[in-house]
Amino acid sequence: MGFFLETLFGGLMAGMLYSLIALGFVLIYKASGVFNFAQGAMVLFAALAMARFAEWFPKWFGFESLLLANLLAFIAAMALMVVLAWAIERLCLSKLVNQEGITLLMATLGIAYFLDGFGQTLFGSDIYSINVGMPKDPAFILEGMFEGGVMVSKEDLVAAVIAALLVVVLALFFQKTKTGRALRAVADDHQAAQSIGIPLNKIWVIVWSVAGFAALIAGIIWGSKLGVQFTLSLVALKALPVVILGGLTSVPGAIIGGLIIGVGEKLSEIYIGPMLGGGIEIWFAYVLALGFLLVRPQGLFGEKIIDRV
Amino acid sequence: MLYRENGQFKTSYAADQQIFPILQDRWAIGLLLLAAFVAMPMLGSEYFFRAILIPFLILALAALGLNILVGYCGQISLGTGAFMAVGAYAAYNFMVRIDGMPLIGAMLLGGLSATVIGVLFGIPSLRIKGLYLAVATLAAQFFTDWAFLRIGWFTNNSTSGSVSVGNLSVFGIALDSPVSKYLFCLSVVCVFALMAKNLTRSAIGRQWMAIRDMDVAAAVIGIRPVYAKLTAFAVSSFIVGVAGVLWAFVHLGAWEPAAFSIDRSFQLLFMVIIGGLGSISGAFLGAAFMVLLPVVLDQMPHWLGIPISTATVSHLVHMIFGALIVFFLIVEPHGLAKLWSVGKQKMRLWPFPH
Amino acid sequence: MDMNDINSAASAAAGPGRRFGEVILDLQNISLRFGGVKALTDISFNVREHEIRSIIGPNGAGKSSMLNVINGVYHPQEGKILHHGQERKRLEPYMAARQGIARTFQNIALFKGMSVLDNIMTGRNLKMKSNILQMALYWGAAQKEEIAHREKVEEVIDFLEIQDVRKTPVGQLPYGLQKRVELGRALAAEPSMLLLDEPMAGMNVEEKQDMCRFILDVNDQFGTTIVLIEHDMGVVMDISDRVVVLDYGKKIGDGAPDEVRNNEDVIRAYLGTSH
Amino acid sequence: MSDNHRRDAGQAGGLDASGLDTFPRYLMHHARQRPQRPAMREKKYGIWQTYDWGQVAENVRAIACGLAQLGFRRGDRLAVVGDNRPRLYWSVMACQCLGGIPVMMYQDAVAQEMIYVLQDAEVKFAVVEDQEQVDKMLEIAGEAPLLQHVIYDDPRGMRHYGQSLLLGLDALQETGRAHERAQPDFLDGEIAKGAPDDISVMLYTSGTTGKPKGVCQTHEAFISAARGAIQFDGLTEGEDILSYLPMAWVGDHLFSFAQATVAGFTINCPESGETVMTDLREIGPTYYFAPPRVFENLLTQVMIRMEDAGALKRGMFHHFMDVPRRCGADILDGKPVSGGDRFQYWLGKLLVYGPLKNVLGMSRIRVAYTAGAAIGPDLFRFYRSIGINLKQLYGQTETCAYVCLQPDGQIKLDSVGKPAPFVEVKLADNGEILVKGPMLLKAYYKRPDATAESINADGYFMTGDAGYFDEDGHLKIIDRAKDVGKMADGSMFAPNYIENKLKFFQHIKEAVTFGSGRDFATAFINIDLEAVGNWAEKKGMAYSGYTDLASQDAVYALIRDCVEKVNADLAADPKMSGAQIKRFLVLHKELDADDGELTRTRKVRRNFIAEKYAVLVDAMFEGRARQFIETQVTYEDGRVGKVSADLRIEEAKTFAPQAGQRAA
Repeated sequence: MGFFLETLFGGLMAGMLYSLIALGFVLIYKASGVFNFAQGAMVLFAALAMARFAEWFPKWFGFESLLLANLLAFIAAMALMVVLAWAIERLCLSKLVNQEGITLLMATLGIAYFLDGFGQTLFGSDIYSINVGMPKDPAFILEGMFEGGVMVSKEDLVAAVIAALLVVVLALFFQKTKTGRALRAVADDHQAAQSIGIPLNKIWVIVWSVAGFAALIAGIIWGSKLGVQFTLSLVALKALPVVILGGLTSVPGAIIGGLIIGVGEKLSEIYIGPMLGGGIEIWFAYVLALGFLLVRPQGLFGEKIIDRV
Repeated sequence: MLYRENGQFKTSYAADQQIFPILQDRWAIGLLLLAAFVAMPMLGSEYFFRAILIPFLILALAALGLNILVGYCGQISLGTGAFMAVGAYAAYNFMVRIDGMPLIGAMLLGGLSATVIGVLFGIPSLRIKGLYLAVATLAAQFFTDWAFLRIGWFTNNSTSGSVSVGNLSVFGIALDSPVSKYLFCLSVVCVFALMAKNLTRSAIGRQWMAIRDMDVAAAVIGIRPVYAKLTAFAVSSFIVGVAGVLWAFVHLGAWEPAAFSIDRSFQLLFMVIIGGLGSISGAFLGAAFMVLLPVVLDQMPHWLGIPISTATVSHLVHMIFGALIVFFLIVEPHGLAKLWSVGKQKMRLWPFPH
Repeated sequence: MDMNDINSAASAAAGPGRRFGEVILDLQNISLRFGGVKALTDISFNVREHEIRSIIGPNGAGKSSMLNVINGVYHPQEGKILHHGQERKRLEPYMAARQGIARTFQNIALFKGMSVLDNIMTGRNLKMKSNILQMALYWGAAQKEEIAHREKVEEVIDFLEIQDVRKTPVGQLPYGLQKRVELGRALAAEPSMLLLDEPMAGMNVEEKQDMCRFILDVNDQFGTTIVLIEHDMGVVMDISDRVVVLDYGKKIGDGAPDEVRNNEDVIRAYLGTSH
Repeated sequence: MSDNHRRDAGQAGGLDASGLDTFPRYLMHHARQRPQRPAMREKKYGIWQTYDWGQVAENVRAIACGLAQLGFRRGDRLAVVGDNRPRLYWSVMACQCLGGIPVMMYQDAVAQEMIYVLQDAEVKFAVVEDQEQVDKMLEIAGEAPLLQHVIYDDPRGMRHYGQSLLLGLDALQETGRAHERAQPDFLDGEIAKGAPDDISVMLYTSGTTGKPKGVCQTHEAFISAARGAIQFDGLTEGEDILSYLPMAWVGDHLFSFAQATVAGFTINCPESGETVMTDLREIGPTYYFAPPRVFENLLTQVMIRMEDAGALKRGMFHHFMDVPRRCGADILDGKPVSGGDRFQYWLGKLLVYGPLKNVLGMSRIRVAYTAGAAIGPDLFRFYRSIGINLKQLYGQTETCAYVCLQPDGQIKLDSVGKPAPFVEVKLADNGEILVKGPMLLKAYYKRPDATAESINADGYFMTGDAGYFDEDGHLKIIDRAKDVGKMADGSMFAPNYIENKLKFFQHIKEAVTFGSGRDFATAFINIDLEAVGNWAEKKGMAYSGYTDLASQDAVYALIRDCVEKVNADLAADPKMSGAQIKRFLVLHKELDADDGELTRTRKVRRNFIAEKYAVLVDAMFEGRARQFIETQVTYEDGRVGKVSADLRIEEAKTFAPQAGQRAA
C-alpha cells in the first residue's frame, strides 16, 4: 500500500508538470485555434535561455549572487519569450490567418524545428543545469500510517506547488484582468474580441507570451530536475495526450488530464509494465489518449465539435 | 521555351490521359531515366551512391507513400517512421524465420505488414481529424518504438537490440556493391512511383483528393469516407513499409529502432511539405532537397574557409528546414513541385508571361 | 429585378408533355434539433417522380437542413422518411448517393485542388468498379473503364457548355462557372433525384438564364426529379411544379406555385416582407 | 496600253485525263486510294474525333441518299448554315453527289438577312448546325415558301420542336443508309451523271454595293483553282488546315473544302469559337489561310501580352524582333548575311521566334496565305520575320479567290504576286485588272445583266480593281477602279489606298476617306478600342467606353500623329500627293456590320457611310470645328438604340510634294 501511494504521488508530481506544458497548448489553441506543436521546443528554448543566462550573467557583469543571477536570467529569458511570441505572430501566424488547422499545425512543426536549431545555435547543445535552489533530498510523509512512511521527493513537492500556483495565477489572469477577459472572448468569437478594442494580432502576441511564460516555468522545473538538454523538447510530446484527454479548449482539462496521465503512466509501468517487458511509459499516455479519442473525441472537458454543412 | 506543342493533338482519351501528354516531357523523362540507369552507374563514386543517391531514393519512396496520405488524402501522419519500422522488422522476421525467402518477397511482405498496422492506426481517422489524427499516428510511432526495443521476438531475441541482414540478392544477382544496391533501389522506386501516379490519376486518387478537399461533398456524391481514408492509409503504409525494408536492408544493413524514430517521421513530413503536397514529383524534389542541403552545408565551410562545427551545421540545418516549412506553407503550400510546374508553364508560354 | 427573360426561356423549354409519377420521397413529421436549437419542426411533404419541387422560405427557415435530411447529412430526431415506399433507417450521405440522390451546395463545395474534369469525374465514382491493383497498373480493364467514364463526363461537359475550361483547376473559375461545374458533378452521377441548394445565388441575369435552362433540360431530357431551394421568386414560381414554404423550421404552405402565391401565411411570412 | 500576263500558256485548264473532274469523284477516289488517312478532325468531347476518307465517304453517301429519299433532285439548292462542322462539309459533298447546288450562308447573319438568300437562290432544303439556326429558319420559313426541309446537325434542345419541316441529320442518315442498302447503285449513278461544268457551289458576294449576288462556280473552276494552288505550293495529303473562317466565304471554300478534297489533306474543325486559339495550338496547321485582320488581331494580342512581361523579357523580345527586320528577309530568301547577324538570328529563333510560333500555333506552318484586304507592311514583316512563310494572294469570289499568288522567295510587301497557274491577267486602259481562266464564275444566279456587266466580250472578268504590274511582273493593287477618283484639281484620289495606310497603325481600326471632286481630302477614323484602351490605361487616362475614349484630346493627338505620317508618305508619291488628309474626326461609334456600315467581311461601305453621316462630311468640308450627330445603333442582341455626340473636327498637317519623307 505504501508503495502504491508512493507511485501515486510520483505520478501526480509528473502529471503536474505535464499539466504545465499542456497549459501552454490549451492557451494557444483557445485563443488562436493553433495546435502548437512548438510548445516543447519553447520549453527547451526557455530552459536553455534560463540556464545559460544564469551562467553567463555573473561572468559578464561580475557578480556572484546565485539569486541575482537566477532573477536576471529569468527576466531576460521571459523577455526573450515575449520577443519570440511577437516574431512568431509577425512572421508566421499573421500570414496564415484562416488557413486550415492542419496547415497551422505543420507550421508550428516548422517553428519547433527552427527553435530547436536556433536555441542550440545560440546557447549550445551540451547538457546544462539549472540551479534555482530546489531541495534535492527526499521527504517521508504519512509515517504514522505505514511502516517507513511514504517517500516523496521534496523537489517534486516544490514543483507541484509552483505548478499549482501558476495555474492559480493564470486563472486569476483570465478571470480578473481586462486582457485576460479579452483573451477568453477571442476564444469564443473573434469579432467580439475586436469590439473590446484589442487588436487580434496583439492578443496573439500576448497569448504566445503567456504560453512562453508557462514554457519557461515548465522548463525551469524540468531542467532543474533532469538538466537542460535536447530531449526536453521531446518530453513535451508527452503533453499532447494530456490535452487530448482533457479537451483542447479546457484549462481544468489540462490539469486533470495531466494528473491522470502522470498517475496512469507510473501505475501502469509498475503494475502492467513487467508483463509487457517494461518501458511502456513511452506509449501508455498515447494509447490511453487514442482509446479516449474513439469514445469521446472532444476530451473530458472539451466542447463538442459539430460540423455544420 | 523548348516546348513545341503544335501538332501534338490527341485523337483518343488514352492519349489525352497519359502521364506525360507533351512529347518534350516524354523526352525529358526518358533522358532522365537513361541518365539514372546508364550514366550514373558509370560515373558515380562509391561515396555518392552510399551517402547521397541511395538514401535519396529510399527517402523519396517513403515520402511518396506519405504524400499519398497527407498530400492526396489530407490525413496527417506523424508516424511514418513507425510504418517504416514495421516494414523493416516484418521483412527481417520473414527473412530469418522462413528459409529461402527471397528479398523481393520479404520486401512485399514487409510492406503488407506495414499496411495492416497502418490501417489499424488509420481507423481513428474515421472519427477524428487533423490534429487529433496527428496524436493517433504519434501513438503508433511511440508504440512501435517501444515494441521493437522491448519485445525480443521481433528482433529474434538479439542481445544487442540491433539486427542485421547480409548477403542480399535479387534474382540471383548479389547486391554487394553500391552500384547494384543503387540500381535495385532505383528500379523499385521507379515501379512504385509509376504505380502511385496511376493510382492518383484513377478513381481512387480522385476519391482521396475529394475527401481531402471537402469531405462532406465527397460523401454526398457517394464516396465512402471509410473506404477512401483506409485505402489511403493502406497504400501509403505499404509504400512506406517497402521503403522501410530498403532503408534497413539495403542502406543500413544493420539497424536498431532508433533508425525509425520520430525524427525520421518529421523528416519525411518536411520532405513532403517542402517538395509539394499532393504531387508525385514533390516527393522526389523534397527528398533531394532534404538529402542534399545538409551535405552542401557540411561542405560549405570547406569551400568558404570558415570553420563551422558539425554540431552547428546540424543546428543550422534544423533552422533552415524549420524556416522553409513555414515559408512554403505561407507562400507556396504546394512546394517545390508547384514552383517546378509554374516554371514549366512559363516555359510553355514563353515568351509571354501568362 | 426584371425576370421576363428568364421566364420566357423557362416556359419555352418547359413545353408540353411534362409527366409526373408516383410519390418517390415522402417525409413524415420530421423534426431536427442541434443541441437545444430546433432547426425543423414536424415537417411533412412529399416529392413526386419527375417533378420540380421547390423549397422556399426566408433565411434560416431550415431549407438547407431539409436537403441535408433528405440526403443523410443530418439525421432527424423524429419522423419517418419513405423513399420509394420503403422506410429509411439511419442513412449516410454516401448511401443516399447510391440510391440515386445527388446534390449541390449553397456555398460551392467543389474539390478545389482538382480540375473541372476531375471534379466531374468524381461524380462517376459510384459506377467505377476497378480494384486498386488494376488502377495501380492502369492497364486493361482499369484504363478502359477510365476512358468509358471520361466519355460520359465529356457529354456532361458538352451539355453544360464548359468545354473551354475542362482542364482548368476549379479554383480559378469565376463563381458562375463553379456553380455549373458543381451541377456537372452531380449530373455525372446520373441521379434519379437532384437536390439543388440555391443554384442561382449570386449570379447575374444571363447566368441565371443559363442555369434555368440547364435545370429544365435536365428535368426534361433525363426525367430527373429536382428538389430546388431558391431565393429568386421569379425563377421558383416559373419553373416549379410544386412549392413548399418553410418559416422558422415549420411548414407554412405547400402546393402549386399559384396556390402558394395566394396563401396568406406565406404572403405574411415571406413574400410580403421581401417583395 | 494593254499588259498581258499569263502562266502555263500551253495548258487550257486545271483538268487532266484522270477523270477526276468533280468533287464527288475526288471523294470516292480518296475513299479508295487512302481510306485510312484522316480526312477531317473535329475537337469534340475533349479530343480530336477523326474521320478517315472511308468514313467520310460512307457518311456523305448516307446523307446524299437520305436527301434523295426526301425528294432532293438534280439542280435543287441546299442551303448550308453553321460553324465549320464536319457534317456540314459532308452535306455540301452529299449535295454535290446528287448534282444539287450547295448554297453557303453566313451563320452569323440575322434571320432577316437570310430571307434574301433563301428567296434569291430558291432554296428547297437547308442543313443547319443547331437550335440557334433552326430558330432563325423557322422565323423566316413563312417568307421562303419553297423551303421544304430543314435538317439540323446538333439535336441539343430540339426535343420539343414538333414542326414537320424539321429533321435531324442522324435520322436523315439512317433513312439514307436504308435507301443505300435498297439501291446500292443509285448514288454511284448520280455521281456518274455529274459533269465538270455543273455548278458545284453558290457563294454570295458580300455586296459592297447593292444586294448580294449568288456566284455560281463549277466543279471545274474550283478544281482548277485547287490544283493550281496545290501544284504551286507543292501541297500533299499530309497537310493539316484549321477551318474556322465562315464556310460561306470563298477563302474557306477554296482552302478547306476544294483544296483538301483535291489534295486529300485533313480539315480540322475547332471545338467552339472560344477555343480557336487553343485548338490552333494543338493542331499546329501546316497550311494556313486567314484574312489580314486575323493576323492583325493576333499581333495585337502578342504585343499586349508582351507588355505584361518583365523588363528583361520585354527587352529581349524587342531586341530579337529587330534582328530579322535587319536581315530576316535575306535569310529567308537565302541571300548572304554576316556571321554576327546569322548568330543573332539563330539565338532569336531559340529564344523568341520559335517559342512565339509555338504559342501562336504556327510552328508547323509551311505555307500561309492572306488575302481579302491589304495587309500592313509591319504586320506582314512581323510574321515573315519570325519565320512564317506568309504570302499574299489576290482573287475574288468570282475567281474562286484565285488570280495571283506570291511565289516562294519572291515576296514583296506591296504586291500580290504573279498570275497563278492557268490564269491570264491583263490590264484595261483605265488600269482595271481583267482576268481569264478556268476558275471564272459561270454566272451570277438569275442575274444575266450582272453577268454580262462583269464579263466582257473577250471572256475576261472585270475585277473592278485598279492596279499595275511592276518591273518583275508582280501585280500591285491600288484601289477599286470605280473608287479611284479625282480631286478638284485633277490629281488622283484612291480612298482605299489611303484608308489602308491609316489602318496599318495599330491604334486605328477603320478609316473612311472622302475627297473625290473636292479641294482636299478628309477622313473618319475609328480607333481600335483594345489598343488605344491599353495605351490610355498606361497613361493613366480614365474613360468610360468607346465614345468617351474617342473624344479625348490625347486620343485626337495620337490619331493626328498617324494621319500626318500618312500625309508625309503620300507627299512622297507624285501621283498621290494631292490627296493628303487635311481634316479628320474620330467617330463616336464603331462602324458595325449590324448597322450596315461594314460588309460581313468587314469592308467599309463608303457610299452608305457618306449618306448616313452626310452632316459630318459636310461639316468637315465646310470647315466647322464641331458637329452634333445622333445615330441609330443595333446592339448584339438585336435591340436598337441611339447614340449621340458632339464631334470635334481637327486639322492635320500636310506636306509639300517634295518635302515628304517615307514614314510608314
